[in-house]
Amino acid sequence: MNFDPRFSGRKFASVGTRPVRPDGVDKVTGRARYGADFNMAGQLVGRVLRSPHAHAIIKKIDTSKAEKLSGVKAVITAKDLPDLTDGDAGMYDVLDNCMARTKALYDGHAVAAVAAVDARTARQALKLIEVDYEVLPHVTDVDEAMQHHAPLINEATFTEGLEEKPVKPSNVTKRSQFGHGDVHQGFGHADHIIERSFKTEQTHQGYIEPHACVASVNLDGTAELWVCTQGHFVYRQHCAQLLGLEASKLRVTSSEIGGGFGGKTHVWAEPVALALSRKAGRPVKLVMTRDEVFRASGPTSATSIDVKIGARKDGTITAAEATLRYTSGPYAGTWAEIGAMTAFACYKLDNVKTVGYEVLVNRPKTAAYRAPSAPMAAFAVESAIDELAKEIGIDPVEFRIKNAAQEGTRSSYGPVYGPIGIGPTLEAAKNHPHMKAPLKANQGRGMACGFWFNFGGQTCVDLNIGMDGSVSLAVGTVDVGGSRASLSLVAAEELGIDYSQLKAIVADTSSLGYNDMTDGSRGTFSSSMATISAARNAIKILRDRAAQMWDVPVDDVIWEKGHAIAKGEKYGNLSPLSLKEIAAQSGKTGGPIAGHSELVADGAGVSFATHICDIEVDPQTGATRVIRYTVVQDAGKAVHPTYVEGQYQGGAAQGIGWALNEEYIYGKDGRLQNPGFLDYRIPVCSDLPMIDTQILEIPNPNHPYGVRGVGETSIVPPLAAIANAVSNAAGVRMTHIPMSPPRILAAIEAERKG
Amino acid sequence: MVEVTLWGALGQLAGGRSKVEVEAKDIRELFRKLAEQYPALEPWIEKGIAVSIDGVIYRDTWGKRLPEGAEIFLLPRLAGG
Amino acid sequence: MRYIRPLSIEDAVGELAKAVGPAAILAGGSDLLVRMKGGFVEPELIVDIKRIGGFSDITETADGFRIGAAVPCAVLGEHAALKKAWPGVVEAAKLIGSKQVQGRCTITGNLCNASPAADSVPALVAAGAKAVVAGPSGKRTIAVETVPTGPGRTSLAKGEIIEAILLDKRPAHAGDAYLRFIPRTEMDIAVVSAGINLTLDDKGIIKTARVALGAAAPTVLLVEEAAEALIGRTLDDGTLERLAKICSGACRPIDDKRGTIEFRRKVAGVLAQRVAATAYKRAGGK
Amino acid sequence: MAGIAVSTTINGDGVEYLCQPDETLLDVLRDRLGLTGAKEGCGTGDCGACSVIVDGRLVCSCLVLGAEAEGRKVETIEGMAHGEQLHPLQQKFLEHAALQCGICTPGFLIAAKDLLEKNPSPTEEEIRFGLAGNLCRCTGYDKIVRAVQDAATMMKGA
Repeated sequence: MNFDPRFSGRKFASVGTRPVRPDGVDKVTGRARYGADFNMAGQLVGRVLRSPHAHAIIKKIDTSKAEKLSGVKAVITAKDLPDLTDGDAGMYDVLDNCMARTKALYDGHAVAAVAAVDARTARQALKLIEVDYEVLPHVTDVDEAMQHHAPLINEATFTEGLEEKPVKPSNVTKRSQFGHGDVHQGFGHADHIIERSFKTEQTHQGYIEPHACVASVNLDGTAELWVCTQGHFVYRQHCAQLLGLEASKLRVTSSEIGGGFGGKTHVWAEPVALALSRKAGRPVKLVMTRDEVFRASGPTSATSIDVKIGARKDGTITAAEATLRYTSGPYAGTWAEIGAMTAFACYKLDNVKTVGYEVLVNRPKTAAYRAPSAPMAAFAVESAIDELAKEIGIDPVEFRIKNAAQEGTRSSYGPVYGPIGIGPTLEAAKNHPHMKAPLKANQGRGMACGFWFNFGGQTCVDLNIGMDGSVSLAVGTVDVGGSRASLSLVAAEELGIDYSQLKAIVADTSSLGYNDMTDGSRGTFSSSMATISAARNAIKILRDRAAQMWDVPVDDVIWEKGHAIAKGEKYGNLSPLSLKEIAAQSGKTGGPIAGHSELVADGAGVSFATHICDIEVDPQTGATRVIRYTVVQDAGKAVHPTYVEGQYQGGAAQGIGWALNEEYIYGKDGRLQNPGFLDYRIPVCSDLPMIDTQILEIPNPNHPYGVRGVGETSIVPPLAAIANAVSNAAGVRMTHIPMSPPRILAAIEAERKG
Repeated sequence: MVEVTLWGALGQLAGGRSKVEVEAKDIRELFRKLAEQYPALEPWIEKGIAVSIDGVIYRDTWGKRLPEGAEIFLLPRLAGG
Repeated sequence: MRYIRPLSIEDAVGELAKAVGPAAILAGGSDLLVRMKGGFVEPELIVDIKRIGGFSDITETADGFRIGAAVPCAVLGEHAALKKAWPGVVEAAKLIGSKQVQGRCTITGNLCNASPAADSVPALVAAGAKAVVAGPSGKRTIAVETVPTGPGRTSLAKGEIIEAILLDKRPAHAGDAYLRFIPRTEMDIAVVSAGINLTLDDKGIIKTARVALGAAAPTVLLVEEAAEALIGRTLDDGTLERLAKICSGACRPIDDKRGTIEFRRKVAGVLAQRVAATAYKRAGGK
Repeated sequence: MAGIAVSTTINGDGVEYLCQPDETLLDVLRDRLGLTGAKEGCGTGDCGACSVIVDGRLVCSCLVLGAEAEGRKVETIEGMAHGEQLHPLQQKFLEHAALQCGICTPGFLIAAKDLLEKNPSPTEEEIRFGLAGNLCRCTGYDKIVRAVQDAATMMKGA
């Protein structure tokens, strides 16, 4: 159907207001059902046996004793998940990650699973499974993994993207490169050059809800899966492919999701639960423990990044270069590539070059984490930018404003930008009272910018009008942070009705067409576009029905403020028909009234943010305190401003945790030492100040309301903003994230000693 | 005829060219012709790549027309959180 | 696995003494249940001591305070007289875990868990607290620092239970304090910690001192040399500097996920100075 | 193994159940009694998502054995609203959008209820430290703290 996505600059009645979310009451009364809150009759408890070794050949698995234990209904290994991936290397990696086939590739890698009548029996059964491992040398550090003598994680890995195919295998799966101009020449024109190396440790999305699902495979080849996921349609495809099921016979229902941030974008335990259910002939509930969540799901890349930036005395950047090495776990990824694309995206550069290396290590398979790969690159670049400004003697905000990308700038990753918000966020930051607030002793202020692409993608929406005039909206993008509220606002806006007349739900995979996942900040952008389209389709029908009721030509009927209006003087005596009045007669005028939409939402506008923060450093202990934090970000159009603020604040808080304390700590044995919330230290309430937000609205020309994605960009600047603030507070440049107290104190002591 | 800019890794597969000229009216034709002219690109196109037309990124829209004189960039497909 | 809830100390001791497999004492459960969940312990017998008479009470006696083994740390903070007399002990107890954990955890459990990083232990050691131990062969009273003998190990014999912790009555011009270093503001285990208890004379000269460090060695450290450096002095800069140096030197820490050797050494000294200043002020020193 | 018979009070109602000695109160609430409002985020007392109040004390139900509830009074999120009337904290959490994914919300509400019962006029700092045992990964806590402040004001006025 023809749908014009162009920005129209209309005035809004509903969009931009802040009503209570439709799923709110369920969530404050404990009634909302998350992954682990659902049960099926006769369900078994599934549990997974995981490798205690970072790298080991699985020589033999003996499950016979476990199978004999009373109450055990199924035991599975990789044999029960045969390879049906048909040459799809990416899916094969997903399969191998779900259940190790020949080698355990990280501490926590699944090697077998059981389904039993209760948790205690399942735990006992795991202890009875005998796995014969041949332990291999392992490597967890990104730089060490690139060394020639490093243990090889996959002997068939030959680096892609090199001019000549390498003769020897290595742990580098791919090299990628972006940029334009001639950096060599550019550096020749520079009066000042900063060159630095940075490291960031691996972090986890840290969602509070562990992965959980209930799987039920029937004898007739149909199956059901209840699961917490960011994309139930994608889970359906993956599970169907890995289990050999027909996609349409696998009905996947997305539960309420207790946080994902990218970590619930691909399958982990779901194919295992389905395989257990198939073998046991009963439903199986599989819930990860927190320890399993850390050891075997999630994390983002650990990185090592070199940055070189040169500028003239007047503050014009002449060249910028970065080499980025990102871990992808034991399977190939494209994380360094994304880092290389985003690194210099905020700036207008004549000469820029970025090179990315994807590095295999014995750590869990890297998953997306909110603007994946961008925060680490921004940390390195924005730290160097700050240092360069200082060396030239220009204010860091002015320096960034002078070099900021704008409409028409060729981005460092290639395309030329349309209208963008980096300049405005910088100007807003410059004029923010925060910038002028006084600082006390041992306090420092830092700022940094961030960029994220934002996605669109496949989207399907159903809008049904009940005979009482109430409207149900069924969407297929999982609601991770309030999108049912924003989409209801959009539908109310289009239909011209009150928000309270609508109820939005997330439909299961059998009730709606395919939807991409809620990732890449696409949820509200894409689904609002489909909602607008569905509403407009419904309005066409409403007009037609009104025309029937009046017995006038449909072309004479327009839709305004929730009413059909017969246009023209000859209809002067026809009073407008409300949606409710038209709906009441729908049974007689052609049946139910609905609007449907399926589309690929393209043109997600890129997003920029600038953050300011004040940090106090205790020079005797290296302890830090966040004193004040301000987020300025372009939303295009904030549909539900409160939830937009929430995204800004949440991303900032995650970035603060990453910057200061969160990290995966591996022992010399390659085992994760802190797989719990006690020692994987995400920020607690008393760690943070209020997080101020300023929403800018620079309309996205490719969305009817000007909406851009808002979910991810807010995690990009904090690492650098805090590093710059710490540097200003303590007088030392921090190049290793997280800036934990021992690292800060060591840096201060080193500086003291000279 | 449109001029298409390839990102680093893709350029190497197209014989070291960073820009190639293709006679194509839409994304589908662009992909087909690129695969014909540069067979090494085919597996990448199969895996999925994004096309930037005048700065707007398209991922799955074969039918999107390529306006005369538009700036066309091929980009890797991205993952998000 | 068996769960019992004895009503008398005799029953509890009797059950523990005759237990065949591993047995565990349950007071607040904030360590035991975590270890059970992780599969690190599988007790055959769990003895819940919360309903034993007197175990959940704080009593003020002629000699001082008797804190029952099952008194949650939160309750310590609600006892005005105890808080006034031993603010350092109470603040240490109130630092363990979260509000939720404080509603359950006990200082006796903290002591018996024998973690080098236990928050309340350095404060109790500095305070000269004693533990009343009941066992098959009767009762004995011992200094708290003799309870932990290494990470996760105690000097308690099979069948023995600590029934209460005793704290002395306070003389005039006395004060104690406790500080720990953690990366966050709450919810962490101490990276290193210090508890100090001082009494002063009328002129503000330190008469007695006890200095204890936590997470600085396999068990809590009572640093006698640090106490000697304080006694007979006021808290002038020189004394504080010496205190820090001695405390840093006394540490025998390890590198682990929570901190480095260098960091713990340095910060032990810094904390000792800060704690001494607070304790001194609380004792009326100026 | 024979179960332990437990007789307790949950949200004002007398409840009897059988449980195993190693079952936590959280397991009992969720798996035996169908009260899934308390969530298991960690099982080790580090996240507060399973917070309940036992005899007036805020605790993590994952660190309490089911058997220990004998003769106690347990309050869970399911008992927070009275009939159709939401508790002021529930109302303010909705108005301030103090939840995004909502998984931590029941625990925060219970902890905030306990906090305001003990300290009806907390400062921002007291709220932050009072709620430090509850992890939220979505909101950055800003809107949660504001909702609690607003609820405190509302409750004082009532």
